[in-house]
Amino acid sequence: MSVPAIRIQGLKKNFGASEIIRGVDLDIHRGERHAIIGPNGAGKSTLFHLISARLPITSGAIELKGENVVGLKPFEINRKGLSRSFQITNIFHNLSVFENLRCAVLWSLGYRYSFWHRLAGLKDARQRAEAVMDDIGLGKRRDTPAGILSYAEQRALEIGITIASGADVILLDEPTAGMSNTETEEAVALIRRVTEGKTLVMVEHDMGVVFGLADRISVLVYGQIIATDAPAAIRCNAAVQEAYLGTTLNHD
Amino acid sequence: MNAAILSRGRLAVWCSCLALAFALPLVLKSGFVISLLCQIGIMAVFSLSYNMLLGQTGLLSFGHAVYYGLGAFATIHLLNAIGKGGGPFTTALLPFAGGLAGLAAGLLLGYVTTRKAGTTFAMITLGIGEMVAACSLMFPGIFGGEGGVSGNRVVGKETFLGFSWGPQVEMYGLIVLWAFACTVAMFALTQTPLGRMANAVRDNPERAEFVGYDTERVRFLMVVLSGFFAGIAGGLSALSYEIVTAETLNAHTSGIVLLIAFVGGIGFFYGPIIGAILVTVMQIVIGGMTHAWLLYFGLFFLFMVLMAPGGIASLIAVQRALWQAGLLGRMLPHYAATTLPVLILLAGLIGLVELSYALLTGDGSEGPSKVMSMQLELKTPAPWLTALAVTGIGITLTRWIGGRMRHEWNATLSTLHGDRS
Amino acid sequence: MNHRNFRSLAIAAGLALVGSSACAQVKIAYIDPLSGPFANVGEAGLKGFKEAAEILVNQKGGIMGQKLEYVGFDNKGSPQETQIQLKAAIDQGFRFVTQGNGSGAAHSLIDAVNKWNARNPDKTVLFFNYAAVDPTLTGEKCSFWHFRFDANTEMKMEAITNFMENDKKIKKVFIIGQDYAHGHQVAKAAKEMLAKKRKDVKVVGEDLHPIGKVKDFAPYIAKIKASGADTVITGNWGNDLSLLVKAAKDAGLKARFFTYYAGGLGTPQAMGASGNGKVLQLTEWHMNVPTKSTEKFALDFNKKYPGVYFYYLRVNTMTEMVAKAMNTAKSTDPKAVALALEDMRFPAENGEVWMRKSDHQMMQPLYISVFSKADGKTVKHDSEGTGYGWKTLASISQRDSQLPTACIMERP
Amino acid sequence: MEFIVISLLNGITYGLLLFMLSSGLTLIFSMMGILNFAHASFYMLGAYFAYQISTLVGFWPGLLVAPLLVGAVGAAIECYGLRRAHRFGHVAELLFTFGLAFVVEEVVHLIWGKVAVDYRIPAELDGTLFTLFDTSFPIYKGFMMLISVGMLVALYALLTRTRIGLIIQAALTKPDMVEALGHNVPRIFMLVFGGGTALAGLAGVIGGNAFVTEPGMAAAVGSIVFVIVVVGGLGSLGGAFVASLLIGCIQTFSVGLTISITDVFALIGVQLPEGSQVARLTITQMAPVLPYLLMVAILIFRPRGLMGARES
Repeated sequence: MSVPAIRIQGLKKNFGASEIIRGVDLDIHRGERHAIIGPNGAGKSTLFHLISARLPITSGAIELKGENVVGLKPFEINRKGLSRSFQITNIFHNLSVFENLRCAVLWSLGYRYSFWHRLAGLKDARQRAEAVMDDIGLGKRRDTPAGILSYAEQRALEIGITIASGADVILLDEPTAGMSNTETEEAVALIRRVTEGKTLVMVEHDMGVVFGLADRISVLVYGQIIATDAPAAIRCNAAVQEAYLGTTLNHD
Repeated sequence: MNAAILSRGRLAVWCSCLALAFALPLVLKSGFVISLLCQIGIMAVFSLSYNMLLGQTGLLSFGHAVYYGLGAFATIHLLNAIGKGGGPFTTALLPFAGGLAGLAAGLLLGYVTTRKAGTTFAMITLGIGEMVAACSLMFPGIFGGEGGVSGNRVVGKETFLGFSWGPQVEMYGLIVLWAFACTVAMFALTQTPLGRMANAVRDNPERAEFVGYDTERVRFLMVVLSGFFAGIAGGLSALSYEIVTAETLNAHTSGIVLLIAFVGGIGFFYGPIIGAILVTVMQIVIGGMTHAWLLYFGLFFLFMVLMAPGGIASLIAVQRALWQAGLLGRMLPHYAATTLPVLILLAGLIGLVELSYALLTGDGSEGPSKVMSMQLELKTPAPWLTALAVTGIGITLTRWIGGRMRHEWNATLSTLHGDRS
Repeated sequence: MNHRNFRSLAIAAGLALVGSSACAQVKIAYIDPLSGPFANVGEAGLKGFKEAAEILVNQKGGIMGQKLEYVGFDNKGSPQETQIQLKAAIDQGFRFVTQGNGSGAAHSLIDAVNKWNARNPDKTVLFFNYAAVDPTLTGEKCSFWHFRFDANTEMKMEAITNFMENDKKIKKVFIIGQDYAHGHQVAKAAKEMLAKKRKDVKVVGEDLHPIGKVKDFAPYIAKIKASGADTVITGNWGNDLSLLVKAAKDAGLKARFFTYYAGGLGTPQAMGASGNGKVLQLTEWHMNVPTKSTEKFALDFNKKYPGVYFYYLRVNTMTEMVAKAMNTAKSTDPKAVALALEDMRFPAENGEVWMRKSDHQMMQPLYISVFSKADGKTVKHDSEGTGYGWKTLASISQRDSQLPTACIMERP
Repeated sequence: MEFIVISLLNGITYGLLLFMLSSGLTLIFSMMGILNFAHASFYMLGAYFAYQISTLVGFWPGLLVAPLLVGAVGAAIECYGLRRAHRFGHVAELLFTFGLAFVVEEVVHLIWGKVAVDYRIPAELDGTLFTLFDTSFPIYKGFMMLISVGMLVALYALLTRTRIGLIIQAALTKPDMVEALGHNVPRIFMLVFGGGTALAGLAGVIGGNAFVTEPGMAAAVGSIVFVIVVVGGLGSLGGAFVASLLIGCIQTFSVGLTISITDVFALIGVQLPEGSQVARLTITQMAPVLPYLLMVAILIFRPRGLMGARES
């Protein structure tokens, strides 16, 4: 198999005296949809923060497509083709939906810090932003300030911003949290659609979503991965059952 | 030029503003008014450049005068250095040199200041501003000490297209041209990737990092560019006043530009221009009428912060939105009804303030003193009681009628937003 | 002014100047800070001018029957605002301006007046400077359109060093000043003149501190003390002076302070007892200099404006001289007035004064006085209600503070 | 030796006064996230209140009453002004205090005039405490040190021994947590703002007569207090303490150093070209700029300040 999209080795993270991530080893293959599940407080979001460099790691190694990314800044990792969403909606509140998305595509189209290009003249940026906007179903809200969108719309926009740059490794942090059933279904369809052909890593609590979407699942408990396998195998994994259901099942 | 900047409506607005600016001196011929207009033009550029930081990038700076002042000094020194070798044409281009000086200062100081955003940035700029201001008095060779550096903008005998820049009216024309060019450039900047990403950094720096942008770099570039335009404004002031003193780069100037931008409205591109007009007129005209102008000014500012944090521009924008939604008619009677009590309240308050000032700074002589063109006996209770009574009536009426207006206002606003969403 | 006076004046004016209205006025724009941190100084000056115009000119027949009036324009202490206010004054028909607070504003004004007069020769403006003391204003930057009624920094230092020349107690001098043009000029003049006049006196130290930024002068005093200086020369004014004197008293420094500006505008109040016997000032006048009528004028003034103290005698001198020049020239045209002022000798309250033609610098007698307890005799009046007043130590005639000038004047 | 001891004493006195100002500012900042621009204005108000009280009933009652009055004014401003501005975010709050500084200065002009007032040191504190190497150390400076240290001890006790103190302390390090625990109540904000401004008021009471009580006194210390807070580290009381003393000492010591920048560079073996204006500057001349230089250096090399736990 080729170089994995993400390779994590011996990753540790301490907050003061408490160890939150206690030695994680994980390979995410290219093109797979990978879900990370685990009980509350297991360190799932922290793991995302470490991969995307929102938090500095304590020790270990992280490789993105074979390249060491430890010590890089978030924007540098982003430029290497990794994009993430947030559990708590993290969008540009005063900008319109369209502007939110256009901001997300500018760097990847190579406009960098240009103050000599005219935004209105950037056809490629406009088209890409509009395409994503239609993808996430916000075409009608084009000029609405993001801050006054409904919650589900903001979540969709969050995903939109994450995928807009065309990154091939996508990290989604609880994309369906707080959504109603119908909204969740729409969100799953959306995620499936927009991550076609990309590497997706997601943290999710809704098992329906996880088992519906993921090719492989990793279970994170108390800062360690206790199992990584296909959904069906994870369902029958004793250690996982123990972690989720307590000790009602027999070990042996 | 392009369709975005020059959509038909916008083109009309821009052109009519330019035409109005050029037409003003034809109507208002007094030298004082021309000087006032020059000052407004300069402050408009300066405060627009400031708003590139505060309004567009979310950077609250207390040291923006540094760029303005350095631009001014660079211009005046260059003017003197060129001396007889120049002509009106080179003189007209000198503000650009001021801009380059502002840009250079931005490169140097921006590196230190933009490492942080938010409150820390505010404090650092304050400290750096103080440092530069203090240094300016230590190097009289560069900053001219107390007397400042003066120059003469009329170079040689020849003219450029008939202009020598000597008369203030010609200088005004030059300022209008520069101000217009800078305004167009700064507006155009808001329509570029950097300008848009500055908004993004203002709204959510973390997210901006996760779409690939180095927020520090965005802030740095905005500081540098804003320093450039502030430097041009400084250069214009150097040409207009023909003297530059250390005062141009001290904390007071930085404070004024902040006030201007905020009062005008930092959320709108044109807000600072409104602020520049309003504040300059207040400063010079009201300053000429009463010595209490600083107090009025401070109170007005506090009022704006508490009641209309979006500035004058946001008030205008709301009225426009109401008008477009056909709701303005509902509010107009209430505005009219509130005007009278507010005027009564203002009259009472101003009366009290003016009486106090007259008592404290007046000639102290027995007999009547002149307060607000009235002859009043300050030592007797009558004028004081009258002012107090008027204030009291004003407060009561304002609360009563204002309360009803607020009720209607909230109802109208919810209708407005209801329509929208 | 009472009604009868006004009527007689109106009749006199009507007789003297056929065709001119009885209400015609000679107006002088007073461009100084009237708001902001230096407003107290500006307001005190304006009151002095108004009082002087009323009592010394208008009640004595006015200028060719016209009343003299000073009108305040607030330059907020800023050189730029000064120019705006000058334009405002010119718009309102003013042809004479006066200013004094801050050499920065004075430079700005002299430049603006020169340029205005060059560009508008039919509407010239004349500038009377009553307190801006930068020597260059009557030196390299001198102008035909500018007259100074205050001794400049160098002349004042000349007077101070002349006094020191005879005071053999002085052995070691420390110079401290604010780090800006004025402080630099004081320090430079002091060093040069001391070197000439008293070779035995040693300048044991020289310090410049940023203006208005130092809260605690104790470390500076510690340094002065360590240097063993018996005399301190300082051009400081305002709080920088009060704080310096206070710190000296706290640390028990015995040295005497030669100052320019200890005498007025709040400084005596701020110094209080700590200045007693130690602070000397150089002025053209103080309350305990015997004069014909100024003592009464000052007392009336202080009574009329509680909290403001009469300080500038030169304001009176200037007002009288300007009136005299206009009366002599029989014109209120700035150029004619300027020509009449040139070389004028005038018996002022503190002695004869002379407006030198070559640089438009007025020469006047100066007094060195020391801050001491008011005793009702030699120190008859205290200063600003502190219980301490000024005791004359020496007087310097106008001839003794004259210095050559570097002025090369362009005359119209 | 003499110079060092005297300068040290002067520096510590000045530093302690600065700490009284910066501690209030730090407290307010850590609890409320507000950078109180008008902090020095409350210092000025303290001095003027104390002056007014001293003309009526003497200095000693003023020592107690004036800070309380200032605190009451501060609490009222928090209650009726800041709280409203808070709704519009931190920038609005900061601007509110910025405008407040303007208004306070003008009101002081209006009530007490534009010149310095005659606020004197009480007779019983006027004199020499001890004489060291021929330089007398005034009683009043000793008194200032006493009050500052007393206040320091009281503040320490308040922070470590009382419930509200513990909440405030928690807010210094974990503002979010305190907020989450439901302590973000307006009353605590009002108390903290009132308390912080009262500290500034106390500094004004004892600083006003040691120096000069005049309308420009707020502007004179305003920016230096901000420098202290940045150098010490935002939200760190310990840092503010160290930075206050450091800056107090820097300012007094640097005055004594007459060596020029050329000499400094010569020490490290660099020969500067003669005659340039920068090279001729002496450390003494630069004394008041040094705190700002220190701040810039700190920001470059240690952005969170000497003892700061978090970045803003």
